[in-house]
Amino acid sequence: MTLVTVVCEALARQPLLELLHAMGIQGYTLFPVEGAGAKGDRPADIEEFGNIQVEVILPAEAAATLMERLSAEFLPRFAAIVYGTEVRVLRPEKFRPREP
Amino acid sequence: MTLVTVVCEALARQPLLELLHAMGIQGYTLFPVEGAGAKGDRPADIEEFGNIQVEVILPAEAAATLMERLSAEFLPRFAAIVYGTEVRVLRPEKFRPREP
Amino acid sequence: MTLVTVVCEALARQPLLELLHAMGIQGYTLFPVEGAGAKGDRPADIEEFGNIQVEVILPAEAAATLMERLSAEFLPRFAAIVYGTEVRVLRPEKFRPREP
Amino acid sequence: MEFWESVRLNLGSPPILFFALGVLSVLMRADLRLPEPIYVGLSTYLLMAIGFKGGVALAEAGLARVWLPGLGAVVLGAVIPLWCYALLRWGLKFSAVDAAAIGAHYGSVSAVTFVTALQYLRGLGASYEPYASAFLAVMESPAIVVGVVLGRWSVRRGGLTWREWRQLAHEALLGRSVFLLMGSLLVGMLSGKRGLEMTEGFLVTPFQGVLALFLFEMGMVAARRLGDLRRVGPALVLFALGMPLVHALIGFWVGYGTGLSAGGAYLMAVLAASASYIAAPAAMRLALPEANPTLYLTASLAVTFPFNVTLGLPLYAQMVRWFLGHFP
Amino acid sequence: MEFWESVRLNLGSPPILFFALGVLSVLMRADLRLPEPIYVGLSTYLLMAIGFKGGVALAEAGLARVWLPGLGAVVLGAVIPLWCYALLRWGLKFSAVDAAAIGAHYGSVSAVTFVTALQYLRGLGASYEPYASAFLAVMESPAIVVGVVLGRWSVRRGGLTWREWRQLAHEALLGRSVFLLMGSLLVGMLSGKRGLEMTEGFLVTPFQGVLALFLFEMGMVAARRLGDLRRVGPALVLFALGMPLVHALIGFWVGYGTGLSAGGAYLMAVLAASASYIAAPAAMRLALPEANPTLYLTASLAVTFPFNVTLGLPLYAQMVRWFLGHFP
Amino acid sequence: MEFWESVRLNLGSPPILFFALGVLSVLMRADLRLPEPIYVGLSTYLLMAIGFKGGVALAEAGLARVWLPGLGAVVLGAVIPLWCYALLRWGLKFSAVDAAAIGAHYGSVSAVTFVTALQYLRGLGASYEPYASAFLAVMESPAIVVGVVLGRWSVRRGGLTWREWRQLAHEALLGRSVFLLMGSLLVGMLSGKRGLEMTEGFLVTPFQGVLALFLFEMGMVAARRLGDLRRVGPALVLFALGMPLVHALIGFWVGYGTGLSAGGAYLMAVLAASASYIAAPAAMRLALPEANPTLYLTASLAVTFPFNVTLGLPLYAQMVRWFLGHFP
Ligand SMILES: Nc1ncnc2c1ncn2[C@@H]1O[C@H](COP(=O)(O)O)[C@@H](O)[C@H]1O
Ligand SMILES: Nc1ncnc2c1ncn2[C@@H]1O[C@H](COP(=O)(O)O)[C@@H](O)[C@H]1O
Ligand SMILES: Nc1ncnc2c1ncn2[C@@H]1O[C@H](COP(=O)(O)O)[C@@H](O)[C@H]1O
Ligand code: NA
Ligand code: NA
Ligand code: NA
Repeated sequence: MTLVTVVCEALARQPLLELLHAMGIQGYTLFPVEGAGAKGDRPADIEEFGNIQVEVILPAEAAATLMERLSAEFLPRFAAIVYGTEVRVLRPEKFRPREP
Repeated sequence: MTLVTVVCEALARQPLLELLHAMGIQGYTLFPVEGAGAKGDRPADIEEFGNIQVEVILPAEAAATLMERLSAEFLPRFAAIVYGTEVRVLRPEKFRPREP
Repeated sequence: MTLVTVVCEALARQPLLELLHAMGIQGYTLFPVEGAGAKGDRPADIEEFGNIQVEVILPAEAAATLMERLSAEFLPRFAAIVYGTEVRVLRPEKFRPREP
Repeated sequence: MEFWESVRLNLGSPPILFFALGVLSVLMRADLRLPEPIYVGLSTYLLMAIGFKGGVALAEAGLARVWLPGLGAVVLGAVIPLWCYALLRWGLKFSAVDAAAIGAHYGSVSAVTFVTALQYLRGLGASYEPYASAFLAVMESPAIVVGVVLGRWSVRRGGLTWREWRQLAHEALLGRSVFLLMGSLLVGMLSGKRGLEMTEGFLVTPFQGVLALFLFEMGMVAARRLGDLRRVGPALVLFALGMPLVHALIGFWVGYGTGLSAGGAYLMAVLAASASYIAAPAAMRLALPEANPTLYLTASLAVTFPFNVTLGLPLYAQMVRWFLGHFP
Repeated sequence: MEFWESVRLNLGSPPILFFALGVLSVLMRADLRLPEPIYVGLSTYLLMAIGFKGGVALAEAGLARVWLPGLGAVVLGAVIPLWCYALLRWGLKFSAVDAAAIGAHYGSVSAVTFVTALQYLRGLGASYEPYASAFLAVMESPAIVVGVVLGRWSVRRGGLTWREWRQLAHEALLGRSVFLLMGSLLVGMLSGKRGLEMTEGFLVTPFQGVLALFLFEMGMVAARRLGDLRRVGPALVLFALGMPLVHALIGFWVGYGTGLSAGGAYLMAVLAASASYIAAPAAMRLALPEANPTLYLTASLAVTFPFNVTLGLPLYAQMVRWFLGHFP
Repeated sequence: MEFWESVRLNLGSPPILFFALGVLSVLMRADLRLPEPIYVGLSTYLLMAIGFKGGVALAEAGLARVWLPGLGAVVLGAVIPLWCYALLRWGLKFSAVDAAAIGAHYGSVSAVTFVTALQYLRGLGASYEPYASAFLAVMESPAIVVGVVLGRWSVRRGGLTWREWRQLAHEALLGRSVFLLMGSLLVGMLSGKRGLEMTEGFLVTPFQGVLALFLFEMGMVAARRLGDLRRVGPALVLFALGMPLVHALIGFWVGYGTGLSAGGAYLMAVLAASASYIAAPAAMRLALPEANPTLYLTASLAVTFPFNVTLGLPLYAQMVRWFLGHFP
């Protein structure tokens, strides 16, 4: 299984969740973070100016597809980073995306 | 070393920490998150309706035991996911559980 | 690429960010957490008594250097843990530290 | 007052209008998420304020006048889950553990519904025992205990272990809202009128406005559960609309029969009619994890709560008018 | 009042002094970060309070007296982006999409600037139409829509798709602040004087003090952007200082010409002069992601906003004095 | 007033009762965790309010009457760490760096203790210099600087580098609470009576009630440290109970000797008796990381702070009665 993590500006929340939804991905975990990067500081003082971190666990192939789509559709528009980590999950059957 | 991550409903906080305690695990990191999964959306508007993410680092064998016990005692009762990641820690001696 | 995670007392925020800065690292992600460890409980009731988790992605060699410096300069002073995880990033060129 | 006018009075009050606005924001997907600390802050404030004011009043009235209706409230809370269980299990064919869990919710109470009823009474110009929040405080736990015992029994055909009893007592008596309410009552009793004067500018002056803001948030919280309505089925929805009426009736007579004024009996009716959606769900998740949270949460939070604060409050007032022939 | 005295009156008022303190704390690196829920809580309170009070006033005044200046506000908001676009694109050589995005910000409004102006008028002793917050509510969205359409057109030489129109309308009409303001206006209209009495202790009594605390936070928020000043160049800084003056002038005449009192026209001037720094940036990020956020955010948040609340407010008052020969 | 009655007056006031309730909630494991933004919001409010009101009073009184007791406060704060260091190091055999760190805490001050003392004086009916919060503001930092210098010296047998001095000054003078207090004092001075009228509904009306809520939270925060009592040993617990008495005595005479009224000298006694548990620990973690935080935090937060707000306040009042023969 792969854990795909996206750290992006909080305003990108809706587009990101829609992309997940469009891919049939039902499960994710999300929390607000602050950060800094190429696009400057993102303090957590105002929700609209902060970042969110979104974590999605899914099978390797689905993760590859997700990362490709993020690369093509998401990263050009929003300040964000994306990375994948190998993880071992309990109950792997839970993490299969449905047909969208 | 293995990082065991549990994302579960916030109401499971006490039982989870008790399980860790019962296994002699002293160290953990915890923060509130929101999420969605098989058991529906878990918005972060009310603490009682949200999720928490708990991260525990421990040696591989201890991690295996922890994941087994979570699988047997915790997952049947609470909305949760559990996964393990290989990590390289500084000061590995810090992470050995004591005898409970 | 390596994801270096530091969980430390919130009061160490400034020194930690300064260390990153001194190493030419521009990007990081940060959020408040609570936790427990060898130095006792760190409840999240007062910012000054809580923890923060800082995540930095950088190339393997830079990560090794960072972890060494943390080990030498940071861990002796503050309640903290440090660990590294292998991750696969999109747009790896983003994560190269500049010359400090 | 005319029935329709008293409906209008409630629906036109800022708290209820802001509640509707919160619901609307979710339905229109305006998504105004308020962060969780705001919720904690507001609810702590409200519980602290009503507990404290109730305590001051309690110290003045003396326990002699309070124990009988208080006992009535406790008993009522404890028995409501019994008939709910019977109806849900044998009438509506729910599983035993779900029937027990839902019953616990309807025997327990909703502090927000109670507070909204206080404002409504004030708007009507009706008087009531100012220590009525003591009934709120004692009525939260009994139903939870009864519901859990019922549920455990039916799951395992056996009682609770000693350790489980202890955990259950802890959950039920030291839950956030019970502790805060009981504690603030005590603080109010100990500090008396003088303490009330000191804290009036915070605990009294802005109270109604804070309630409006809080109900705005609660409107959103409740509306987010509306999507689950389809999942619970029409039988439970009808239960969630009908039982409050039955319980209000019983609650009124318990209050009136134990010596409360018309206003006080009205509040007892509201308590009986209200269903818990924070304390009871939390206790059920821990003590009856086999029960399906979608059922009890949707019923109490997405149906009964909105019904009570909008139409229930004036309906119960009308009921009092019918029974007593007078009520503002 | 003398001009300098009216400057002093503004700069010496607690909200503005706390704003300056917030700026100072960032400049001195004292770093008093307030957590985000505080910001959400305070801004929700302020929007709810002005919306509600405006709604109560609106119900009293009747729509007949409001629709014309309201229409003026909408039209003004919609056309400001046009000339800003022209000036920025052909005069100052910004890219088309940046010009459109910046224009949207200056056509839209800043609620905090408006509220500060209300307090300032009260300090001056000037009267104004109490339903003026309705103009604030209707003036936030039009410029955003116009700016996005302009920007899309220039990027793609083509209009918006049906789906994009829907998203845009959603963004513009159901954004946090528009929804809260419009909703609270409605609640105020429906609950009237009686509702205001109920909630006065929360929505009125502490209002000015809460504004002071909020401006303290906004001082920090704005100051954190000061470092970007170098990145936007002197032309945009001058734009951000000069356009408010022009817009205030136009706004005043639109207000006065549509029948508002001197105070009301002053508020219309302030609305025209103010630039959005929350709603507009949020909409731009989603609808015009090609535009550079550093440009529009720095201009509106780090230049125009501080300028308006400190020197702008008394300057616009002076302008009214010049035009009308009288104003407190 | 009788001693016991003045004890009862304090212990029966809502802030102290809510403090006790907070302690109780932790002891009974009711676990009402309030999220961190609530703490930040409440403490910002309290510091802002007392700073502002003190500043308004300061502007009226003029600096001429304030500088001498202010200087007394600074000097007192700076010298307290010296004898604490000596006693802890040579008397109680603590390590040099721990002795220095603990000393810094007892020379510095607790704003919450001070505010509680203000309410207590008001309850007693005693008058005091309304600008006394200026003494609070100036007394927080000196001890921190002295403590750090002492500690560094004993660790390294050498002074601080230039860079360390700068960091230390930054920490001590631009820490959250010092900056907020000093800044609000300044804002109060600049905006005067008129500014106070504007913000009264927020900074004055609800103040005492907010303090009650805040002390409820502080009760929990302090009680969470009670478990560490065993780890610090009886010597330090006695130190944490005894030194406040000694410091109150000295503080009273410093205040009285520099011309303050009985009430003002009482407040100076309270300041001297109080120990810092936010600003000083933060500075120590950064500047003296070798010191053991369990020692200084447990002493100041879990022993001295609860002692002061409950028994200390009436004890120091009794002390004033003994010395002056009169005090309400
Ligand atoms: N090297 C990094 N390590 C960890 N997080 C990063 C890194 N670079 C960027 N981020 C996060 O990603 C967000 C967007 O990055 P950027 O687009 O580079 O501004 C930042 O605000 C950070 O939260
Ligand atoms: N595929 C997933 N990726 C990341 N987090 C998940 C995933 N599935 C579930 N979760 C998290 O685990 C919680 C419980 O999941 P569930 O029991 O499936 O409702 C959810 O609320 C999410 O926060
Ligand atoms: N085994 C562990 N797993 C996860 N987090 C830990 C662990 N040990 C310590 N921590 C975190 O690191 C912080 C500092 O640890 P310590 O210095 O051991 O008190 C703790 O407050 C926890 O947040
Ligand atoms: Na009930
Ligand atoms: Na404008
Ligand atoms: Na002191």
